[in-house]
Amino acid sequence: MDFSYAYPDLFLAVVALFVTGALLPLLLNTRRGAIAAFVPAAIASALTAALSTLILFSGSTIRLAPPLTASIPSIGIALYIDGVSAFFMLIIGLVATAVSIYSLGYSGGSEEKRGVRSVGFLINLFVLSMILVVATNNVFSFLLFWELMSLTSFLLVIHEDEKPGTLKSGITYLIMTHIGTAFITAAFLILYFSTGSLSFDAFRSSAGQLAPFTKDAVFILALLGFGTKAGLVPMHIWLPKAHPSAPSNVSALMSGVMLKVAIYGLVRVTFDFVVPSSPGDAWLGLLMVAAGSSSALVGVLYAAVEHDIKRALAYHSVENIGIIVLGLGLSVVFLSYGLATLAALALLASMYHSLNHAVFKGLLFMGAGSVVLKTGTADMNLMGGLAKKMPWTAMFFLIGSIAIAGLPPLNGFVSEWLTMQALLSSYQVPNQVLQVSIGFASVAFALTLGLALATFVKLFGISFLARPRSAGAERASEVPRTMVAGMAVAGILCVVLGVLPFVATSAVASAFHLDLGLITPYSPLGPLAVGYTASGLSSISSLSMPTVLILTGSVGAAVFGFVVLAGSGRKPVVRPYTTWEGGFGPLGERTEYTATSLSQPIRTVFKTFYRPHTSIKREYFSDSNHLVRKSVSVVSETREVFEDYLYSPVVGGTLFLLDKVRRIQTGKINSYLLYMMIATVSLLLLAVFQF
Amino acid sequence: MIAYDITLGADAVKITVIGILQAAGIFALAPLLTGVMRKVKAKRQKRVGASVIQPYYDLLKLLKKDEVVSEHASWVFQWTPWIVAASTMSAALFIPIFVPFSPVSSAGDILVVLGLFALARFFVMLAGIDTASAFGGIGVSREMMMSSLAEPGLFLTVFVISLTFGGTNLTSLVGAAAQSGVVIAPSVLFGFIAFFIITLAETGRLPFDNPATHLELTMVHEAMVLEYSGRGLALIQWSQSIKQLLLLGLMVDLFLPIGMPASADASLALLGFGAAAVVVKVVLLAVVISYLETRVAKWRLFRLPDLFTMAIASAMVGMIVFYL
Amino acid sequence: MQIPQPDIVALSSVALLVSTFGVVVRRSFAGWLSAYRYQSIVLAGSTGLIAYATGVWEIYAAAVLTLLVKAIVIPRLLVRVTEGVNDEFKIEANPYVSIRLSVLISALLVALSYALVQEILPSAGLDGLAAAAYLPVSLSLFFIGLFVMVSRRMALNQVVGLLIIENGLFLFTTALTNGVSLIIEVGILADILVGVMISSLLLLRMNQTFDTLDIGRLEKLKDD
Amino acid sequence: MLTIAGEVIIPSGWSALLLTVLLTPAAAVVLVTLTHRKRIAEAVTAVSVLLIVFQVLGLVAGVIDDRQLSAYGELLYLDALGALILIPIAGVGFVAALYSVNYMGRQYERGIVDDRHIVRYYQGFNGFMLTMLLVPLANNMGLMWVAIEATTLVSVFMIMLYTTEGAIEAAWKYLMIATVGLSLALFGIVLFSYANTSAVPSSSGMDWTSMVANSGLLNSGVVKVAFVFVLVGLGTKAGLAPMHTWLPDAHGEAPTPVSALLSGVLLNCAIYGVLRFYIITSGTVGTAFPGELLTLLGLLSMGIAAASIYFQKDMKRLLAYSSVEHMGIVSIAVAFGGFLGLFAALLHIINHAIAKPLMFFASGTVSQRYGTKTMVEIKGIVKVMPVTGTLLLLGGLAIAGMPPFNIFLSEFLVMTAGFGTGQFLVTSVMIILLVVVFAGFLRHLVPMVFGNPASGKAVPTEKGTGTDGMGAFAVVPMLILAALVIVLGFYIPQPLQTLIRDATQVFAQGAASK
Repeated sequence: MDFSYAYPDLFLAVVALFVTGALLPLLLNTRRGAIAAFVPAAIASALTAALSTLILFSGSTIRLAPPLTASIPSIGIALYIDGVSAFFMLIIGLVATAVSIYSLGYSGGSEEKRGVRSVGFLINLFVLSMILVVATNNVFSFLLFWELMSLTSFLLVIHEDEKPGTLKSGITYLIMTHIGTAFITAAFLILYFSTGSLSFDAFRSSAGQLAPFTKDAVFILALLGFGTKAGLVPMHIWLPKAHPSAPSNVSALMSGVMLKVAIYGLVRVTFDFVVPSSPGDAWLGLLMVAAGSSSALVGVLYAAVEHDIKRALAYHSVENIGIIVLGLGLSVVFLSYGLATLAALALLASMYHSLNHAVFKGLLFMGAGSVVLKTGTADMNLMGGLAKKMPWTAMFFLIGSIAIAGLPPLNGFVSEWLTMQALLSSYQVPNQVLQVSIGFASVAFALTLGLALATFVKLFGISFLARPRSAGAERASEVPRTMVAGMAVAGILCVVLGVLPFVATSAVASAFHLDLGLITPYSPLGPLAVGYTASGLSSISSLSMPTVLILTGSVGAAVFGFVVLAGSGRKPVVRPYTTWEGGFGPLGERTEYTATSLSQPIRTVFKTFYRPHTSIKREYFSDSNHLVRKSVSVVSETREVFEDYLYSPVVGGTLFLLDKVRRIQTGKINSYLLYMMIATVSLLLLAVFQF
Repeated sequence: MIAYDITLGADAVKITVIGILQAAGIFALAPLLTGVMRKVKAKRQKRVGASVIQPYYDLLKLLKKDEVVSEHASWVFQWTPWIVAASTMSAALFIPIFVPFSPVSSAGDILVVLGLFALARFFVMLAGIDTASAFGGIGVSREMMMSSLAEPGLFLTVFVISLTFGGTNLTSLVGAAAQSGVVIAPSVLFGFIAFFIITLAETGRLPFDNPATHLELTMVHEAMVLEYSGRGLALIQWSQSIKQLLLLGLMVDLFLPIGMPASADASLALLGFGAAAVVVKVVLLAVVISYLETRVAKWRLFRLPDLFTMAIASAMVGMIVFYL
Repeated sequence: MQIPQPDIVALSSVALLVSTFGVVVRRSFAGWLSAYRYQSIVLAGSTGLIAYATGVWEIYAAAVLTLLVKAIVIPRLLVRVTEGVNDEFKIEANPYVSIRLSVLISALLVALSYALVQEILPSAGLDGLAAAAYLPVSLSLFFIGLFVMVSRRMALNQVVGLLIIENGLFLFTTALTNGVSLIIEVGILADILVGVMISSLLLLRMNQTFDTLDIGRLEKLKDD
Repeated sequence: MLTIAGEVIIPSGWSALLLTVLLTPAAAVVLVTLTHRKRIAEAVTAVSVLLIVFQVLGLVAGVIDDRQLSAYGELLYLDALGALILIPIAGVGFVAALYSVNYMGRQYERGIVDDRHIVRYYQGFNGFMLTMLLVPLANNMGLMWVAIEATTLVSVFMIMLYTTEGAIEAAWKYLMIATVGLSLALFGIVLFSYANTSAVPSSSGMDWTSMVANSGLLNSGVVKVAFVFVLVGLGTKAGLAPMHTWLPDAHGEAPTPVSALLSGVLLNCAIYGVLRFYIITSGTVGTAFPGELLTLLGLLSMGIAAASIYFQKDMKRLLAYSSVEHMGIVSIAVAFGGFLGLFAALLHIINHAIAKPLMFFASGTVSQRYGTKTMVEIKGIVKVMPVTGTLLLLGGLAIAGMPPFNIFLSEFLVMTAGFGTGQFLVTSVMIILLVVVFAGFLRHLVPMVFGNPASGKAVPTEKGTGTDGMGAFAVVPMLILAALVIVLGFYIPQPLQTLIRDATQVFAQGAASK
């Protein structure tokens, strides 16, 4: 039964719904304002997810050219939705659904009228623009919606504009993303120069016959441009500033979805326009691998010592984007050596991780949002004990943490398993330099995983477990149902994507038309399998998540049974009692470990990277007697290496130059006239004697 | 298609049975190994020491005892022992120890095993924080550092192993190792060094951690589980010793596979002989380790990274050697 | 058409240059004005000369207009306007460029304009033109006028510089195009007249607001 | 066609409008001068601009119908290029007139100006319109020069409306620099006409039509020199660096509606003049030489503007420098050439003429409410004046080249033309400078628009209402412009496209005769 004739109308319906959601709240008052904004948004997002799924599996495509298009070449809006677009639309749709439901409670809650109106308006436009970005089919409309996305997200970031520092981070964000756009524009226009058209169709059709140099230029510019938006090191500096400043539902969207839109751009350009085909292109892939693994490492290292819960999550976005790009890079390397199956595997890993990261990072930001809303602080050192006060939030945050830490049986593990398999398969690349450097990349990758685990022990443990460290945490209570529901949607997705990998693999496979070799993406219980054949050995490394889960479950049951029997059947009494305090008598909550102290060993081990700067301030009762101290306060902070050593010199130099230039406006009319005289004479001489 | 033949082969029944027996054996013998190591240490320290089956007594006693739970602790603390036990023990299903195959190794490979261990560790750390005690905190913060450094070493070792023996499927890995007999390929050698160091760290042995201490300055793992009592403690200790057995067994099977039959379709006699050989080798290895333990003191926390770096480095060298 | 004694052309152009240098070397407003008046008269004369050479009646009209507007109206106007102005602002006490140096530079500028014209002339086939001799002169009038505006700090001096530029312009126009349509000529002259009026109005305002005509004092508007 | 003794008095058909569109503001000037009343002056001006708008629409329609209109033996002449320039003149004139009612009204209430000033203001306003309308209608380049010079005089007159020190200083600098520049321009024009007459003695020397017709035959040496003179001269009026120095002062000190006219219209008239001679020159020596000069000045303008924008303190000077930047973009686009480049250039002229007045109006309202033009002292506009604040942000983002607004559209076309013609270096430099400008605008704009109003040094006066308490006349003009800014961001109406296409054909005339 084929519905493909209805797809365009469905898509237009989605657009219409978002527009309604944007405009309705402007007409209504607070309470209903939230509903008017986010109910349409939720429906539209769900519809988007459904539609994109249909498109994915029916393998059909949509072409739309809205009437409002100018007749002059290269200007105008053209939409074309193929499998790839649909896959990313699926990501957008899923997360946006969860976030919209969440926002009903979050934005509908305590804020004043203007707040809800503008947030509702902007979020609808934001999601819509992201959907349109992945749907566009020519340069102009791509840039149009791309920047609309940046603009709306920027306005959302600075929404709480009276919080100190918000405007600054917003400005940084918009400027950085604008620089990124400049790179992207350059990349596209170079393609225009060599194809003579601004339509993506033309780019696709002439993908094969690009000159090598053009290929490299386009690729690198695109990597820089989209990397900036995706938060690749060293263009990531805006990300840990912007995401924490934004309202949490927005952070969820930005981190979960917007970064994926950037990944979409990268995928589109890499695999559609500059198709790596010869070993000469392998270094591009290696570039990506390097960028990816370093982003992963840098991101997680900063996250490890962060005590602001939202900034820590933002740094984790840097990390996960790194992992995604690492996968892409591997795929490029394999592709340029003609190892199609491996390339498919790496791409699968990368895309799978994109989907996963969207889901669990959305979930985590929503959880963090609930916590911040209830405790009134984002500083983990002031949290604690929330597992008892907000059990649902705690449970879903735990699910998210397990998922992002890459632990079985949740989705993070599966995609990281695939990434590892791709890394392990790099022995097939017939180039020792590449083999070894990918080996190094895998060290970075493994270190990343280790640190990620540690970080999430800190994130969940410090904020949700033990005793409250502040009055705010003391007073916290569970969030309204809608917010829990929003988190539940994402949480369930985490579990499903983990336990039933075929859900994702089939989507990716049909989106990219992948031939995955041993993996049978569409069979519900079929294992993920990768073959090994070298030096006379041949084997198959395979993973079947359902089996693993069943085994673990049954073993757990068996253990329980055994323990009950061995405990001679009787149910032992469980007596609550104070924690053992070493005989000191009841200890205050100040004696608990905090996020900062917990990460102290890591900070010390990696001090060459953090350049930690610790200052101790002592206060004495009297200046004469320094033996009795009133108080000792220790401030320990880590430095942003990239800002100190990369950005400030460049920016500073530029500004110095500009400052010199502008001085020509001296205020003396005589000098002005002199400029004219010089201009006239020099141009005259130019005209007379040179030409 | 080796991995599939094993499970779907004609003698599926035999294999399944043996597999289950193997798992049961692991669960049963793990405390014994702990007992043996304690005994050896005691002897080295000129003590009589408890009998080698003391751990079994301890476990049974603990299982019968009531639990005291910190009033600050949440459901995470309550669930942790079960999760730890379930994940560690199910990890045992995937690893061939006594026989060169595991019936389910096509469902989960060595990466799954590492994942399950990590899951267990994750919850242990959470439980350590959950009791709001400073000891827990100390343990967790140290464990965070160590585990995050152990991870790359471990993964890189796996990298080397899977390059040399092919893939990450444990059955075929062990099979290949057994097949190759005791060849000392340089890459394998470096892999072994790395794996040995990591195993010491993972099983909480000196110089990383002192399993026998209750002095907060030296505790790592013990500090995290300090608040556990009764069946909770029992489960955690049991899982700990199982993990220890698994790692040692894996090391033996991969790096000194003398006596291990190459594949599943060997005769029962051969399999039995192989199993016996494994037991002997593991015990010997355990003796060596506990002997070493009596020779070294616990290292300062911030000297441990040097050890981990050594592990990573040697694994790297192993990899490069393999490629070049 | 045949050319009358070209030495007249030469003489008149020399006279024009001399008068321009007069503006450069004199320090006082009165001095500039007299130099300017003298220059305008010569200008009118040479315009008449061109008119005679080309026999275009419009140029006679232009000559007459020039005489009226530039030699009589504008100087009168300026004198009238500056009656109220304090004498110290009618004297270029300390220009940005010293008088001596200014003379040298002006000489260089004259050289430059001759060079430029030389560069264009042969290619442009201007040689046949009666008034060709006036082209370098008019250019140098322009440059020197501009230089005066650049180097002096008295508002009045700048106005005079502007007027010299206009003279150069006028000469250039008449010499090069044998009299464009009279409307344009008139329009241009009217523009100049209005321009001078407005600038004198500004001078008054300036005198009231800043009570100075030293534009060295007009440096409030700048970026810092 | 009405004739007396064979002399045409009023030409027929569309061409009649050529005359009437000029007579309308002239009549307005006379009326205002005679009646000498504030209210009447406002009414008369409003009516006259309205009439002008309609007549310009008529003229545009006429041009679209039959390529060009002319009257009095081509003394008045209008082709697509001229018509394109007429549109902003009429449009901006219209909104500026509406805005003036409110703005000058407020100044009046505050006692900054009295009736005499108001009347003088409206005299100037209509005179300004007259002179600017004459520029694109004149076929005789001498006449065009007279018109442009006249615009200078009128606008000087309007800038010195307030007799503050700043106003006097700005007026003086403007007068001196502009006059010198224009005399340069006249040198060039005369040279052109000489080249024309010497090449084709029969030709009517200063008529553009004949110049472009003969452009193939002109002496290249003379034309080059002439073009340099014209470029520097009219470039001065058009605010191309390094002759732009008068511009920030004048725009900064003039009454806000006048600033809007200066930068939204006057600059276009000047650049229009440059284009006319660019066409002739390209006809004679090809596009390479004039193109390089334009690129040079264009990049210079963008660079200097970018620097000054980044460090700017004063709101209106900021906008002035941004005008310099955009004129630079236009000239670069022309230099890129090709259909796309020219299309982009012309479109950009229109877009800039829409977005810049919006900014001036918004900033004028803001500075009236906050009593300062210093940007660091202003905070939280959007809280005090939701409409104005939003529009200011919108306009600022548009000016800075952010989609989905019209400036981005034309800038994108410019870049496309640049890469399309393989001018990678120039285009890249341009893109970099655009980013700098963007950064500069943002760091000024965002803290002004958002934040807590109380935290600023300048505290706003009365609280805002539906129209931010500034009256409909303050908001409506901005809303009109804002609507255009958004719509033109992704859609170019068909008539406009046709007009611009025809205008690019005008450029082809020069190339054709080569």
